[in-house]
Amino acid sequence: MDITGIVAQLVFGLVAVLTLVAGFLTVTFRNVFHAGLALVGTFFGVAAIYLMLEAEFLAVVQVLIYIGAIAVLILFAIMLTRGLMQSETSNINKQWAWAALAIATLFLGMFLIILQVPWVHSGGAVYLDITPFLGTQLLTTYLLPFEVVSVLLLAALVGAFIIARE
Amino acid sequence: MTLHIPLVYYLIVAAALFCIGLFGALARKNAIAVLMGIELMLNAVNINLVAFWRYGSPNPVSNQAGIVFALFVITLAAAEAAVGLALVIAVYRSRDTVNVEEIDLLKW
Amino acid sequence: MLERYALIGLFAFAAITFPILPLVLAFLFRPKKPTRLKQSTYECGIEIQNEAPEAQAIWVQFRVQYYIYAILFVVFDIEVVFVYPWAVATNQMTFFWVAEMAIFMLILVGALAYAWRKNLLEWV
Amino acid sequence: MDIWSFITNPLVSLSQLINNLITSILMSLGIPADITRIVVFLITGIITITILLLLAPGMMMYMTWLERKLVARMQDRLGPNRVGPFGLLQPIADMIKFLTKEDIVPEGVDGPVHLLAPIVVVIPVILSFAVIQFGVGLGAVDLNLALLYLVALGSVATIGVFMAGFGSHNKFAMIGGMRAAAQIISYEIPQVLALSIPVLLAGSISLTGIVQAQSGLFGLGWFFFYIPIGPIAFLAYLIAATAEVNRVPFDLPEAESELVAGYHTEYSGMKFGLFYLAEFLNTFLISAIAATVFFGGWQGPLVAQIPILGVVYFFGKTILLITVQLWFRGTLPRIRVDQLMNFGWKRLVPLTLGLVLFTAITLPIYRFVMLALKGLGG
Repeated sequence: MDITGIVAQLVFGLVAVLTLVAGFLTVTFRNVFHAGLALVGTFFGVAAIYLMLEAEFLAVVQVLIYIGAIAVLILFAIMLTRGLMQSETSNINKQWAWAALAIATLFLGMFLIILQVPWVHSGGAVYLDITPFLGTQLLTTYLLPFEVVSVLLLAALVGAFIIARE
Repeated sequence: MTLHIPLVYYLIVAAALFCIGLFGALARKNAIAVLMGIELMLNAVNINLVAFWRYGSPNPVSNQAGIVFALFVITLAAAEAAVGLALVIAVYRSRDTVNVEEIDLLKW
Repeated sequence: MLERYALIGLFAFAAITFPILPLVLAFLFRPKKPTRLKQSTYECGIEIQNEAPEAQAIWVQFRVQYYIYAILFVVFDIEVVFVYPWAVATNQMTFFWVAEMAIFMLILVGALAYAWRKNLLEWV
Repeated sequence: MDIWSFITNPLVSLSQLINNLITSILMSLGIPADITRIVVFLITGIITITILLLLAPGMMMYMTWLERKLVARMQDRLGPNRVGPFGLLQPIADMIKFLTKEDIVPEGVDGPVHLLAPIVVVIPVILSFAVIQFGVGLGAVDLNLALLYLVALGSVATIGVFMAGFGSHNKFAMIGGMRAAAQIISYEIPQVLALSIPVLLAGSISLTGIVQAQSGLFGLGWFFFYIPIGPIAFLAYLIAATAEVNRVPFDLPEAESELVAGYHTEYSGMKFGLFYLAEFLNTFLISAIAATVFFGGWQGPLVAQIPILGVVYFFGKTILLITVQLWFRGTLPRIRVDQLMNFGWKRLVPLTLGLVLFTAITLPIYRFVMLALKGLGG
């Protein structure tokens, strides 16, 4: 393997480890606010993974929406629900051991399956500014889902308003 | 440069992230933390979608199904978070708790 | 394309060290004489009330209005994300190109109008 | 490389020279081509980053001087005039003071969050400098999605504000942090929508593409002069961006008469200095982005012949726009929270949404007029 490949793998390893560690902290931090901040770290890691996959538009969207909007929404919700600041005796419920066991089995199963399947790399090159093509496809092939998205957002917004308003 | 990294690596990272998220969703007491676990799972799924787009499609520029799909998943995640957190806030206001173990009125 | 982002990655390392450096420098130069009074939470000169549970003492109950704005923001932020690829789409300037985005936007303007009519945008 | 191109375009030529020099040295040492490429990338990258990271605090320091001097003049005062001629050394004195100030960490703060908040606020601002095009071919990185990248980084600042508010263990900081977050998110939508109008007109999200689309016609090609959408979009952007970085008249999160100093109440010494740095660098960035997307960036007379002039034009336009923002600061009173939210959601958002659609509809007309004018002119 040439040097570019080694560098690429090193970078990937670093990003993957950071993402997974941040993810792990998200589900283990006792203080929910801290967990929210670790979640932001995970989102950054995932954005970096998108970049390595040459999906630059998606990486930017990940930062803009997940960090700029969804994480902020979560932090607002944390600030609004009082009493979370006291670190409780435990933030993990009673069946956590069973859950961990089941999930470990699940992961092992997925791991083995992923290794068994002979994946074919048929990836063509991504060499130019691909966002205009994305726009065109959104307006032609994926027109219906694109319009339905706005209806979905309208429904979610109205629903959330009705639930949350005083 | 991308194809220096095998597809399997991405799939394993995504699987691990998914499992971490699942643990968060199953084992956390705080309802907001449960929602965070779900967000992690959705992110893991998105990594898979984009990786399959990049490695599986013979022409990734003119067929960006993976990216479009991931975009819609992000949209759905936002809608889900908005409604889910609104529910948590509403429950908090009426029951004064966000502990999912105490929000069990339907059991009675 | 990735080489550009490799430079961004390098930049990220620099951007992280950039704010840490003055903090470390200041740590070396500055005086360190903490006293109990100096370290008390600022409360306009009044002594802090309700000392008992450490975190509760300063907790403020925020209004749900903040969350309402956050939801509105999330929804429109997603709309913006769709506006950008649309704005650079290769089939610009056809009738359908405008009409499709107009429908998309009008539905979301409906959301804004709903919030407006229900007086959810009022900061009382 | 001839001497004329070196004189007219020194920075780009110099970087090419360094690039070639390192490459040839490494090649002559017998190092394989791919390692050479990586080493060259690292060295040139580090040089570029160092220059930008020296430029950023320098800009910030002299912006504080400019602000104090200008606002003082507007209010019939003298402003700093003790340290150095015209007080020009004042920023350096200020920096020394920041370094030697005691860092008071109150009891009960959330240690790591309190410490990380100013760092988190500064990082995205510094990263934004990576994509700004300071002149013809003079920018660290020329991304396809540069404008979207800037917008995305701008939205990260909310997290830092939250951290400062939460970590400080103080009522005023918490209220200030929440208010700041609500304000930032309310004005982000109009800001991003206003920025999408130059994207529509240019058909490109990259800053280079947008600047090139404004070329020709002796400056009439600047998007600001696309009557009527250009000026409206520019104003909407300027207002929304000013609100997003919490500057006067939108400085409610740090309204000292009601909230002490908002989310930086409990910050002192260098940590406060970092918040201050971020605020000024943000002001610079707003002006730089506005200069790029509405006023033609480095476009100006004779740029095609002497590319280095582009840097002069770019900084000239940027400093002019900074002065406008400082003028706001010197003259406008602070608005109320309800006015702020109403103006954002009930005026700016519908306005910018309508403007985007209007631009899309009238785009063919503008394209036609521009083509016709260019045909007449040349």
